[in-house]
Amino acid sequence: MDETTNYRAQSVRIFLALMVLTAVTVAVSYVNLGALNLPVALLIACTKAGLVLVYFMHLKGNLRLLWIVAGSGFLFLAILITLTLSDYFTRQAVG
Amino acid sequence: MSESTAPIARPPAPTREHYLNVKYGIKSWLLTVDHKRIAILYLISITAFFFIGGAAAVLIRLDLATPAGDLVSSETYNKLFTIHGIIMVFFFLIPSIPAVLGNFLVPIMIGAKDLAFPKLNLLSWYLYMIGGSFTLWAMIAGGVDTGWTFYAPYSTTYANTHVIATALGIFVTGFSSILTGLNFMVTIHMMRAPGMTWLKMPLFIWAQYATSIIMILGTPVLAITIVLIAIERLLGVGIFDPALGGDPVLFQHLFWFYSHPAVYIMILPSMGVISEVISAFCRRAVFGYKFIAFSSLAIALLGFLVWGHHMFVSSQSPYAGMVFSLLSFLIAVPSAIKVFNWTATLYKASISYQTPILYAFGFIGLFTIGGLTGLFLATLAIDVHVHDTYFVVAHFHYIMVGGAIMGFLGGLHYWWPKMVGKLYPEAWARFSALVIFVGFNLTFFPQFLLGYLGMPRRYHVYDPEFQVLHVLSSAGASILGIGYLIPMVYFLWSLRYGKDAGPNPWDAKGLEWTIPSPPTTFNFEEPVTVGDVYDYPTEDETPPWKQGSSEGAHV
Amino acid sequence: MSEIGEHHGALAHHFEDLEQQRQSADLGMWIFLATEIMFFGALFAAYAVCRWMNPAGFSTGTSLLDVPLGTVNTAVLIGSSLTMVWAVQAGHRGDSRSIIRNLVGTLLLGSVFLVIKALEYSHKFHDGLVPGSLFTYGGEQAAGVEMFLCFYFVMTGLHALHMVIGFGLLVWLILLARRGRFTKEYSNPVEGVGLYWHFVDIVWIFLFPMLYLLEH
Amino acid sequence: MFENFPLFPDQVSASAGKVDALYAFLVIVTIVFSVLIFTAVLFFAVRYRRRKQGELAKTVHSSLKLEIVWSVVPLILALIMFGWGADLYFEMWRPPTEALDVFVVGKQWMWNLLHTEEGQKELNTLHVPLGQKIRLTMISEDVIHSFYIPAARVKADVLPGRYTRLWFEPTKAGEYHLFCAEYCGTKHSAMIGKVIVMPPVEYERWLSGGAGSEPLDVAGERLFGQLGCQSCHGAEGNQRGPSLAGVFGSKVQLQDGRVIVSDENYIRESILNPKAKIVAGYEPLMPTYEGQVSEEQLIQLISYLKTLDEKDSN
Repeated sequence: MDETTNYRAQSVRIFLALMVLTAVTVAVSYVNLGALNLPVALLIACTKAGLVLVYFMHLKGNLRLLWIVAGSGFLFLAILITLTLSDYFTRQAVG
Repeated sequence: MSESTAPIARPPAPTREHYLNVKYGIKSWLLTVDHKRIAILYLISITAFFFIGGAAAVLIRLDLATPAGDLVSSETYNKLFTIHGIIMVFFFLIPSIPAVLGNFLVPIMIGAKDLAFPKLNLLSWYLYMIGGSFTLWAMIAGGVDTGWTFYAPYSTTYANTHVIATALGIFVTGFSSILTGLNFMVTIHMMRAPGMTWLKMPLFIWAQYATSIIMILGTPVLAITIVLIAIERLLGVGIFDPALGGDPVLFQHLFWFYSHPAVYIMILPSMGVISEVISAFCRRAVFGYKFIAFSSLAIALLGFLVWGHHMFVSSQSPYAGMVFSLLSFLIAVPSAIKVFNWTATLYKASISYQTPILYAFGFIGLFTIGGLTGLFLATLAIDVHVHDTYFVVAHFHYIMVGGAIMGFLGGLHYWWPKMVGKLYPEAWARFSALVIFVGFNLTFFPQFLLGYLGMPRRYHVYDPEFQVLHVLSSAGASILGIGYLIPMVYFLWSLRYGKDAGPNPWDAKGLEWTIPSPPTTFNFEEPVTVGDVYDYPTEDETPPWKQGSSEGAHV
Repeated sequence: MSEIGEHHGALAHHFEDLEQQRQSADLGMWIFLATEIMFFGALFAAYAVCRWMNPAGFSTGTSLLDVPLGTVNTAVLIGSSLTMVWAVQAGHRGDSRSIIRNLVGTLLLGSVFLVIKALEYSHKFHDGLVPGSLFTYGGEQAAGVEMFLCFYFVMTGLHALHMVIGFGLLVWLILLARRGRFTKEYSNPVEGVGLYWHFVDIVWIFLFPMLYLLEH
Repeated sequence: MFENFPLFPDQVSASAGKVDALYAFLVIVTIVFSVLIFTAVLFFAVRYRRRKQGELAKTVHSSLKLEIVWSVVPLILALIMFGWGADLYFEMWRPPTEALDVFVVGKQWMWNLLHTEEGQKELNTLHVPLGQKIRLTMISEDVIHSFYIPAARVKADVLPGRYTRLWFEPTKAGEYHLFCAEYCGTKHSAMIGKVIVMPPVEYERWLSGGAGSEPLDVAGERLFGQLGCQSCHGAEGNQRGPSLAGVFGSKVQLQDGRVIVSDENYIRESILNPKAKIVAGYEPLMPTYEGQVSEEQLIQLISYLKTLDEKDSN
């Protein structure tokens, strides 16, 4: 039974980590960091998502192909957001 | 030209059980999970949509024969070019090769019994038909006049036609495309026959794989864009309405993020077909297999970085425009590599002239012109002049009609014997290929001149000085229209009267030619043995410098 | 969402062996999740651009949201992810009783999430903070606030719709588990729905800070 | 049908010649590569046709060198085209310092053109003097249109809610097409007009013969008074609003710390939605004028504000 208990123990540890990170992100949002609020919130959200992906969805030790599929989803989303915002950011610069 | 080697007609085999005659009746077709039957269902439905879209095109060209545009009213003209665009893009070009030839051949060419998720495959066809019926209902109930691009704020606040119904139709059909892409990807990854490594896969499979990447990652963004259009029309929220703080250019970003990769969904499968057809009728492996395979992937991935070249004059910032222009030029390189490799395959080949290879020659020529004129549109300074003119119309028709449809027809002729077990009439097929080639060029080449003269697209009434070129184009369109009707006639004719095609009428290599045609329901009776890909025996020629005195330099 | 083999146990006819079928189902679900990433991602992209263009309107809109309720909801959803992990582990062991117990746990936590969500929505409807004709927000930056609320309702609504679909899948799994369909070798559906549920949790992990916590 | 049948557009602007030169380069590249591919395909097809049944193809080994050559050559050509095109684009895009200002208001299916000096208002026709740079500041009242003069090789979308700019320098007198190039509804094809380039003398005569309308900035000044703007923004007002002396083109520090250049778009947005960008040190008191001022009146106000330079701020 030890094999399942260490699975279960690991999942509880990850669960607690996610709870702590949720508390952190809420707490940090009350502190006015100005332009830093967004990056911090995004960073915490990405770590939480990473934990869920790697441990809860057991990407860990799984096919390298699944890492690529998950990665490409987020990569192409990043392409959409960055290239679109690149238009909006540089549009103001030239007035 | 030497006499063509007509394949020897085989005596009619005793009625062998295969996927077509294993079961009969409507239920056996409407509830089938056999990828081959679903391919036939798709073939029938996309042909129907093709002729609806084609009819709209013929009406447009007839109306444009006169500057005053007096065949139809302006509203009807706008609805005609919109429905022509929507049906041709979403209901013919995107599904045509993946859903028909891909569904039929992907499992067979990699030695699998069926796709990974047969039930999802049937669901994909039903979604396509539901989406299609929404769009057709919207067309009949009054049509939509926003153009297939649905630009805001016209489509969100000013158009009073059936925008939401059509948008719902496209939304549902998008999921059909996603499911097909998902099915192909999992099948190609997981269900290849033992021994078939990635570099032993036919190039058609590489092309389908690259297309699936785009279907998977691009289509959901179109779905959301359409949802936002519907929300804006229903709730009047200002996402794309500048008066309420939104930006119409945001719609263009989201729309083109999908719609440019979508044009690679349309052309990549045709490139796969052309690679197969050229290697079969040259009796030789394609020159530079790895380069063609990886250029398909390069096109699929780079295709997501270039959408801004549709928006150079739309108040997009010039810096972003410059980035998109550079990336658009980079994506021209893989296409160039493909064309050069196909041409190099013909060198010292043993070419037999049958209809598929004629379509392949047509494809290479017209895709070259289409691709090179794309460079004009990627060049910032020239796009300012030719954007939204007939130059653009000519460019994308050279790629879509000259490329994608030529590839589809070439593939259909090449695999028709395998799909239905009958041979099409060779003479008629060559004649129609010629008519299509001539009609196509007469229709769209004058439009390049019209474009640089500055004739804007989507104009119902135009200036008399453009009339001569329009009349040429309209004449070409009627020839092209007839050219497309002929194949449908003789394909149907061949079902009944065509000579029986044996398992390998073209003596081609590939797993699909090792099984009887039409194939049995589970494709392979005995376990599949995978050799090298395109392992055509070729004659080793002693190179001239080694020949010494024995016989003259043998070129 | 893989094949339920009709004859000789769980193996679908067109697969070589159970392992190939399991891996195919896994890969199929992951690719489907990639499409979902782009599906929600496009909304996040539109939200990012609209927020960049209307900073004032969107921060006023954010202040209308109830952060404590959102935090509780996040905790509840992460909890449901935990019980889902246990259900999938039970699936690997083929222990039907434990599968059912954990699935029911996931279902309960999920419904707590939706109840809280319904609570928030009713507050908004009651206060007239709903985009479109019912919008009766009198304060300044009305256009920006309405656009923010439109994004709020579309993104959380789409997320809630995915939760409801998840409920359907969970009930379907519970029925299969009761009929003892899942054995040590075959528990693909549990794994598939598990991946889907965790994905829906990840969407909320991004939704919560982006909608509730920026400059409120 | 055959009397006027051009195959190449006129060249009316300085940049038209340069665009045509780049176009010629691309056409040559296209012809070269198309002819290369066409002849190669036809020659191989005939030369290596299968003469007898079952004839085998010769073994040809793939060559990495060849593949690299026909990857690098197209890449180099592509980069040349990109560089030339981008350079010319920026040259055509960078607004000229001194130019004749004309405002364009696009509306579903017509063009209103407002000349700054004499306040001439034209419908679907634009009279411009030869050899003088013309700068068009454009806005739409409904959907996206696109102001397109093929002979000048210039085109720019005309957006609702935001000014976009276009400039060209006519170098040949005559009458030229004006088209709307972005689909804008039923009569999109009727939203056309004429650009008439006249020698400067003739232009002056046309200008003075105008229907006695007042220059834009004079109308703007009158409107500035009528709407009571000077009560907050005027020198002797209560200073609740920032002084507008020399506002156009100046750098403005905003409340949230951003520094922006005040151009037409900023002024227009501050009139219609004042709370979007509040100047540092001022309260968001200004009421919105959305719906009270038409696009034309906005243009008049902006023209007036452009004339307010440093010293006199009445």
